[in-house]
Amino acid sequence: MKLVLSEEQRELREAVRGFLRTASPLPKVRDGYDPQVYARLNGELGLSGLIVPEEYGGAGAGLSELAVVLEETGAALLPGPFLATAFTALALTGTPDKELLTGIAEGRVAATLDQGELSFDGSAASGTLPRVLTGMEADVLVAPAPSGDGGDGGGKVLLAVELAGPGVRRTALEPLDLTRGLAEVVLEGAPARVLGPAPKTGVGDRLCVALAAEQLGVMRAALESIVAYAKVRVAFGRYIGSYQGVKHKLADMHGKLEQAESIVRYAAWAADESPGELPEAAALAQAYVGRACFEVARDHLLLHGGIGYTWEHDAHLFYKRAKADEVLLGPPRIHRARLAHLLEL
Amino acid sequence: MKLVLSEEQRELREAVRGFLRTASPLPKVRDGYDPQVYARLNGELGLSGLIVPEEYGGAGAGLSELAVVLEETGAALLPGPFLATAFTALALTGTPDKELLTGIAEGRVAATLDQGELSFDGSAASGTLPRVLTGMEADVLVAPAPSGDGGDGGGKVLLAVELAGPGVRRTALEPLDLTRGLAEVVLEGAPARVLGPAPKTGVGDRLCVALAAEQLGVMRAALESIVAYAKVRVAFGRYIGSYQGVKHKLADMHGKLEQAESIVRYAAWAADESPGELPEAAALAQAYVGRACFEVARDHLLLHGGIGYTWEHDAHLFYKRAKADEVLLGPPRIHRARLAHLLEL
Amino acid sequence: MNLADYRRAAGAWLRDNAPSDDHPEADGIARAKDFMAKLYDAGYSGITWPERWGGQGLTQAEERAFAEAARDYTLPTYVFMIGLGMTGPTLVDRGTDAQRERFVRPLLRGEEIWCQLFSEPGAGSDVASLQTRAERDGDHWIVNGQKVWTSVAHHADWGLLLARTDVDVPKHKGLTMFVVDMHHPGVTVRPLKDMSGRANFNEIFFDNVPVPDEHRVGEVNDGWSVAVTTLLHERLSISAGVGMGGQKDNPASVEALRRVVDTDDPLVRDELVELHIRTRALALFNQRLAQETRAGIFPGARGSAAKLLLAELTQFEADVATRLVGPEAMLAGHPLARAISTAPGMALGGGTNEIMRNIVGDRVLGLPPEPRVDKTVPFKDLKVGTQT
Amino acid sequence: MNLADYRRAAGAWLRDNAPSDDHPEADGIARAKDFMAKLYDAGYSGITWPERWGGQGLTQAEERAFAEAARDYTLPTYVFMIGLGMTGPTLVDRGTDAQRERFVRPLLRGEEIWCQLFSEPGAGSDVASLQTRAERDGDHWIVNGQKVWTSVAHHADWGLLLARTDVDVPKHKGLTMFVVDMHHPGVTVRPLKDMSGRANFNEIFFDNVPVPDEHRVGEVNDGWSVAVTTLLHERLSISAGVGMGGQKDNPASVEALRRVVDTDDPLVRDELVELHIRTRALALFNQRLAQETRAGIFPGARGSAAKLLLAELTQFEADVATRLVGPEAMLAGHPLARAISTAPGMALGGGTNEIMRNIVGDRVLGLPPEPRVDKTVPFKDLKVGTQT
Repeated sequence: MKLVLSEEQRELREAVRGFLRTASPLPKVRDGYDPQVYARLNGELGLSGLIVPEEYGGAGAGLSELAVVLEETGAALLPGPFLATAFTALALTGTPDKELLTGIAEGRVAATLDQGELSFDGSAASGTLPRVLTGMEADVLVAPAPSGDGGDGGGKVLLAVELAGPGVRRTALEPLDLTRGLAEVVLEGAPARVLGPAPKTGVGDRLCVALAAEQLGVMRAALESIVAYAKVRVAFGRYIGSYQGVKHKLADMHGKLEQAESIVRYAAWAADESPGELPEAAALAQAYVGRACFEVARDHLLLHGGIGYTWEHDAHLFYKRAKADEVLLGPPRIHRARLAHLLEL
Repeated sequence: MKLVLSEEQRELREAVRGFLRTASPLPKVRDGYDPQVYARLNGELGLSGLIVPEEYGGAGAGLSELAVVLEETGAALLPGPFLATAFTALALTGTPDKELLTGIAEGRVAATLDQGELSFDGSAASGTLPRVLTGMEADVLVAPAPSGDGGDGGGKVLLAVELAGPGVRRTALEPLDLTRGLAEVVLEGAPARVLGPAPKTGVGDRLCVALAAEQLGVMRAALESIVAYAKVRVAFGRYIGSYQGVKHKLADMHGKLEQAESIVRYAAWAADESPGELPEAAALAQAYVGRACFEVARDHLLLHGGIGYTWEHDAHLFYKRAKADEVLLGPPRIHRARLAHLLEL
Repeated sequence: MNLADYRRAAGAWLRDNAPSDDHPEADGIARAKDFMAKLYDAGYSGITWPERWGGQGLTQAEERAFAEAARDYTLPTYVFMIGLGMTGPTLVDRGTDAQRERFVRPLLRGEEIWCQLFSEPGAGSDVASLQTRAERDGDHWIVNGQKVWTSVAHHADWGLLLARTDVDVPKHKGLTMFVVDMHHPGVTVRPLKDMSGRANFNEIFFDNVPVPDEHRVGEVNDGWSVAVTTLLHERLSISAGVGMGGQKDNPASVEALRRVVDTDDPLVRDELVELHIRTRALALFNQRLAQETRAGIFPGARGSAAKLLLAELTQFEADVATRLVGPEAMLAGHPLARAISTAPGMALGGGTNEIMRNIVGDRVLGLPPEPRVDKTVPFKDLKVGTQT
Repeated sequence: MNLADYRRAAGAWLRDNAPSDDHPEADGIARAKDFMAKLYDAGYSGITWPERWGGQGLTQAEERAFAEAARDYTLPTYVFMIGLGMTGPTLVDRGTDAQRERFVRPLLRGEEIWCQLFSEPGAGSDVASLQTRAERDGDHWIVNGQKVWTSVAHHADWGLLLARTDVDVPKHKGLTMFVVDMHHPGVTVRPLKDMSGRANFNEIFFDNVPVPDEHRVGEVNDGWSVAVTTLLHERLSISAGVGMGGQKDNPASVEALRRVVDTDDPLVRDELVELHIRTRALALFNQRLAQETRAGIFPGARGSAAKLLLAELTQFEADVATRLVGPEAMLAGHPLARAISTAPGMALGGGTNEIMRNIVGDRVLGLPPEPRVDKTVPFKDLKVGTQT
């Protein structure tokens, strides 16, 4: 088991952190998705190809490396389709589609993955997906459809649909989380391509781990923000961080962060090196980190006092991202139920 | 709805509190049950007959008054069969047995109620009851048995068994809660008397409310103890109660106490005046007060520091009583499940 | 008139006069003022206030009777709440007769709207560390500085302003209270959006705004004691309202949630049970406080415990509701998205949870105070606000 | 010898020499001393300690290898733990050569048992406010006072004693460290039962106990800096052990509970899930700290976060377990009754949760310190202990 970053992973983290600090500072995230930043992220840092296998032009890295990157994009509240594209690449682990993966690796294609099932007539797909992650920003949608090979085996295939193509109607939604878009996507006979059979297991677990890595970044940045504020804000003649009422809460938040990081490292390692442990590790990651992230973001906002309640302050951006992330893969109880199942309780 | 004590109830409280302060101070409770104190409680204050109907020589008071008394016996961690006898009297609400109620009212009879089912041949009872509340101290055991009228209607009767009589073997157990006894009671053809049909509903609710009143007293006394200590104990040159780390916790404990008292008053009022509300109020009382009582007792012990961990200090007496009370009527989830059922969720 | 008659009469009046909607948009202020004038003329504004200054001189009993009759209505009195709940009572308690004569009746009749100008960006929980200056200039004072968290300031005619008049004494001892004309051109009101995107309060900038000395409330440098009066009234009006609001419009209530979540799932049911328990616990506590008040037992600082518990419940219910409902609540227009976005407000307005815990610890439990470094140092030497 | 060989050799030695039971009753001390002597003679006691004073002069790597080999055994080393983990390292760091020569080897070989005498009834979290006096009398010091929470004192030959030697200076500046002979007749050891009823520690009374000046450790009035060394070693030995203990004997573990509770009830399952989540979260954190240590990243005060989390988990698991099992766990002999009775110990030994939060806040997060009133006042004018 590997819970400590390697030298290379630390370098990757520094590179991404440094890049985002200048290319996507917090004041900028309210402007939403910046395709130029996204292009540079993929171009200069090659992040779009990070987990794409080398044979498709990617770096062939694992979830451990992706987690390092997502922690930074999470900490920066980076808008845009990076997480959705990573989700898509993870979904293609079992059904590697050369065209799509090559496009992703080259940074040409932003993709998004939706679990909503489409209907498919062999060449065109139809259906309504009510909340597609970064659906306006993505170029390609990947979603499951019945395989159509008759039988009630319930086999499914993964389809790819060009979102800018015919038969697609997209409507931007106003999300709670201001820093990442959602869109309603209505397909009415949109040309669709079969990527292969939909993997029966493992994809959901990988999404859980990837999301937990983003949440780890969100909570780390939120904690850093309120710790910094507690060192400069004065009330009743002394720094608020010197009051145990604040200090002890921050110490508890730190404990959550330490445990969350440990779980994320473990789950990413399991995804890469010990697939047998992955399902339990993935459910643990969402069950623990999702909750811890929201609690830390909530307390970081509350401890800011009145200023943290204003629109101008960034605290609510973290708070809302944390809440949106907590339920992104469904109501959090599903992860606890899955744990109960996996533990054979 | 009546959530504030009446003048008479306040006087009752003062009388009981004053009596227990001198007759059963905390250092004495480790010695266990003192029959003399119990006799004076019943004689001087007439508490054994408090809720016994007037026609059987009692005061005919309601659960609101009993709650006031139990809060004080709880705060004093009074050892002995007072709660068990009150439980028994509550169980006889629907099947008033003159002999037993008169004995209780006169303070001659200490009783205990057990939910474990006995077998009964029409004149003698058999069965093993593994943990009878103050089973060594009580004179009479009341417990259910199948009514024996044939049929599988499942009708039950309440039996009364003289615990000092033949066919009874009692073994004192060593309970976690040092301040109240438990006994294993084995009946092998012990003479038993039918008190009447076992009431189908309502008894359990009343026990919930009575126990919650005791728990309210336990948590109030625990909070008072640590608040007093926080005003005299010094660390790092100032009183520990001046540190927010302590003060804020005590404030939260106070909030629990306020809510617990409100619920106890409400549930006792419902038992006396609004039976339709009783089941939900009773389940609420155990679900909230039982938990709050243990949390307050736990934190009161922890905030005492090392001294609170010693055998000599009284903190653990409250902590253990709170834990024993929390599960006295069964694992606490049963009260939550009952609430879910009553709310028709 | 006995109380039952009073209440019946109030009910009848409200039936005839209460407006049917409660959204004072566009022409809302004019309509609110019309209603307030009618309310005053009918004798239902300032029920307990002294007759001499325009009140009715009645008791808490009548006020409660009216409040009970009004519970079925949403009256358009929002913009008058600061005046009625805080600044008006402060003037009645601490103003000069001339000030009471000039301000109280128009306030009660809704002719003039008031705001309260205490908090500053650098002085939140610690109001007394404020930096807005008022400097004497003949028979006037010249005000410069910035205030924040000011509700209804964009509609206000007058503001009750706490300003620093001496920096050479400890912070509590160099403050003075004034009534300031919100229409003066040196006053700039800028709406301040909260995290839910709504502009529910304002920032106010004062640029050489003159205030005549006769608009000073209380003695020079005795403003803190006046402010304590105001804050006491604020706390009373908050705790009076705590938990009294109906749950019927609350999308995070058990009643609302049970209609939209899967109650066949035992874990979902148990979350609703937990929410029910906490809601009932606080509601009963509030009812007990109300019953005690009626019985003459003044809740005092225990109201801060209720306010703290309300803040925690408000946060908890929005949190658990969004967890239960899941992704579909994550759109800005969803009622639960609004609930989770406004939930922190309850913990921040009227004192943070930390301040509430201090109050409960100090005043209810009688715990020793925190050592204070800020009570003796001259203000000009004191660390205040945000220090980088 | 390479590390793998070292570990294999250690494993082989343990297989041959580790005793089969771990309950040092009656003759337990003699047997424990026998084992310790064998352990020392085999080269496995003081693995990283300097060779000059009787150690092996090896590295953390060998020590870890031995610890891993020993994980399968419960060695009878409990009574030596204070000496090996705290007082011994303090003497190696801060003692005179004569003291090292005299005390270290017998300590390592288990010939002499040590205890640590810092805490007092009036000085718990705030150790430096202690009141036990040592007064100079020629080439001796005369000790009077009381210590508490002293593990293994009833078996101890020597104690490391922190005493006050000057009351006219601030509290940290008037302390001196000594080695005291626990067999002197002026030393009274009284067992102190904890809330579970077990006598796991002692109270110690000193009545005119003389200590030769050559048993002074460090300079006169510099005892606090020596104590900091000891406490650092204590914290290291606690955090090294945190979460490393096996769960196999823990009656409140998920594994133990699943066998005795009704896992058909979804609410019971969810409680076990919560316990699993918290247990795994802390176990993984501890494993990460261990990996970091191995990689040369010293955990420092982050170990206090792990200790705090362990205290909370220990309390939580005993609490949830008793709630799940219910009435039948309420007998003193039930493993869960013992678990709930000893759970608070983890939060009190080695620093309360509040002290741990201060350490994490101050040293990990770098938050500003609490203002201190006790650092400058002469000890004789300082409020200490319990003041009624």
